[in-house]
Amino acid sequence: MADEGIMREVTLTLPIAADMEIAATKTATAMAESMDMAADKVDEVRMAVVEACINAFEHSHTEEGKIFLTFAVLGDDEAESLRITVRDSGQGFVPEDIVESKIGDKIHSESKRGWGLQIMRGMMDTVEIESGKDGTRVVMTKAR
Amino acid sequence: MADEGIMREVTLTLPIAADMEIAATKTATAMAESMDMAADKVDEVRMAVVEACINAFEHSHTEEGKIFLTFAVLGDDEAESLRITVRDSGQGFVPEDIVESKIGDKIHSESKRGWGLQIMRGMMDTVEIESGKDGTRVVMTKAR
Amino acid sequence: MTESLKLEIERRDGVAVVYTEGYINNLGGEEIARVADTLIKDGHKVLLLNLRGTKIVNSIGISILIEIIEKMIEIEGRLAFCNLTPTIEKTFHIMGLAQYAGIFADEPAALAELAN
Amino acid sequence: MTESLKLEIERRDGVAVVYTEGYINNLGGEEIARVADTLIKDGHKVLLLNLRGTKIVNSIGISILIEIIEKMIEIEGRLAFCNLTPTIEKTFHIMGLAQYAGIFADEPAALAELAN
Ligand SMILES: Nc1ncnc2c1ncn2[C@@H]1O[C@H](COP(=O)(O)OP(=O)(O)O)[C@@H](O)[C@H]1O
Ligand SMILES: Nc1ncnc2c1ncn2[C@@H]1O[C@H](COP(=O)(O)OP(=O)(O)O)[C@@H](O)[C@H]1O
Repeated sequence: MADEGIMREVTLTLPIAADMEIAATKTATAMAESMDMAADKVDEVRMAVVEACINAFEHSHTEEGKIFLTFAVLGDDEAESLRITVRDSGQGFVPEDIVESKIGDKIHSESKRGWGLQIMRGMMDTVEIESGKDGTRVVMTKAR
Repeated sequence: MADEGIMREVTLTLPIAADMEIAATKTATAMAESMDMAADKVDEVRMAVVEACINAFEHSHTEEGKIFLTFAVLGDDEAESLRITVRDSGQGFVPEDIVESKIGDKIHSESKRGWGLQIMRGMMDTVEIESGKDGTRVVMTKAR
Repeated sequence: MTESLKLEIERRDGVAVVYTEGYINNLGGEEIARVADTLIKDGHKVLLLNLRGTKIVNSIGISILIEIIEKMIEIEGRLAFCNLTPTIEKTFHIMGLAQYAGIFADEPAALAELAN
Repeated sequence: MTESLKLEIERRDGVAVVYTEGYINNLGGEEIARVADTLIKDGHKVLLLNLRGTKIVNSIGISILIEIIEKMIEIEGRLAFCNLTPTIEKTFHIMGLAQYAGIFADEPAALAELAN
């Protein structure tokens, strides 16, 4: 990744409000289509973006009331991958402490939740999370 | 307008690159649809956004290599209008100096161009331009 | 918001089919769970969710559908899905829903298996 | 880029019909002008641009179409458009293209007027 240049980069700031993740999926779609990503892959990108946004909306408790996204087309001569960063300045969390969810444990248990990170990892090629007291940054990539 | 509150606001930064205005139309669409604007009106908003973006891309000669958009849903209890701001930090121009284009003058003349501002005014309810040596800010609104 | 979910219900060959149109987020998931509840109370034991009009979901919405699976286990009924986009199907596999609910390409395939 | 314009040409009742699909930006406008040029050189005097596959245009792309109007005036030919979205039609009216080119709802309406 480090060798690849940023061919173009779009940033988006979203307010924490119902369904605002849809605006993020639209930008993701425009960027992915601009690099001719196949439709099924674009759809997976959208799903990952939704999950990253709703996590930041719901769990960050950021006082800014908004979250920050960056969409970068990476490549040298040709677009090679899309890198999406979703950042909040909220309370952060320890990603290593999050245990994998299993459907068998969820049935008849109080909380059915806890799928977002797994879905993001399933949809994207790479998902990296930096989180601390200044907030959380999720960096996800998917090759064209 | 001054009395109306901002219900939600999204900002988008676009690089100056081919077809990046399409990303702006996607955000515009998401915001307009989030306030239940009628499809035909949303389409007019898209057209105005395209024109404002390509003007900033082509004429601003900004050294930053990017332009800045803000999409604000205005209203108190209910969404009333969409306000879109397209800003560049380029060389600016004097809007009053721009004369209205007429098709009859364009035929058999060298330049056929000069329609963007007229189209923006035709598509939106209000279009205001502030321009100077620090750049240009186009503020357009359309009621739901 | 245009992102709200629309539901339609039809009864076919003893199967209650629920058609969804729109985003299955938390509100959408709750709406589906409510409808499923009513159908179960009405004595339906076989539910088919046809997601043909749903192109986007989120994990909160889908988590809520696990409640329907629980109820189906209790009444020894069956829950099935059809017309999933590839991404929604992948999501169901990641979440393991596919272990507790039938996933079919389309409605004829689902009814062939579920109806009696 | 997926925003590129696709063109298809058909001859119907002495009218050369050009179908567009995609964004008419500067490149798209130039592409159309090039095709129109070739058709004019081939002796066609009546051109119909069917924009059924175009949902978005920009003023740079449409400005280039004014060149086709110029050529049509020179050869005493006719240029017409059909299947415009309401916004594209509005754009054509703002630009005054409607004064020099026929605008028709659909292809049958256009051909009824143009063909002979
Ligand atoms: N942006 C974030 N800020 C703070 N905590 C987060 C963030 N994203 C995820 N988390 C933590 O990780 C947990 C797991 O997230 P996820 O897998 O998406 O499931 P869910 O959102 O359903 O709990 C969350 O419950 C939360 O504690
Ligand atoms: N963002 C901008 N920065 C500098 N000049 C601008 C900007 N927008 C418009 N202009 C000036 O206004 C003129 C008219 O713009 P417009 O009506 O959109 O037509 P066109 O872009 O085809 O020239 C431009 O030619 C340019 O001189």
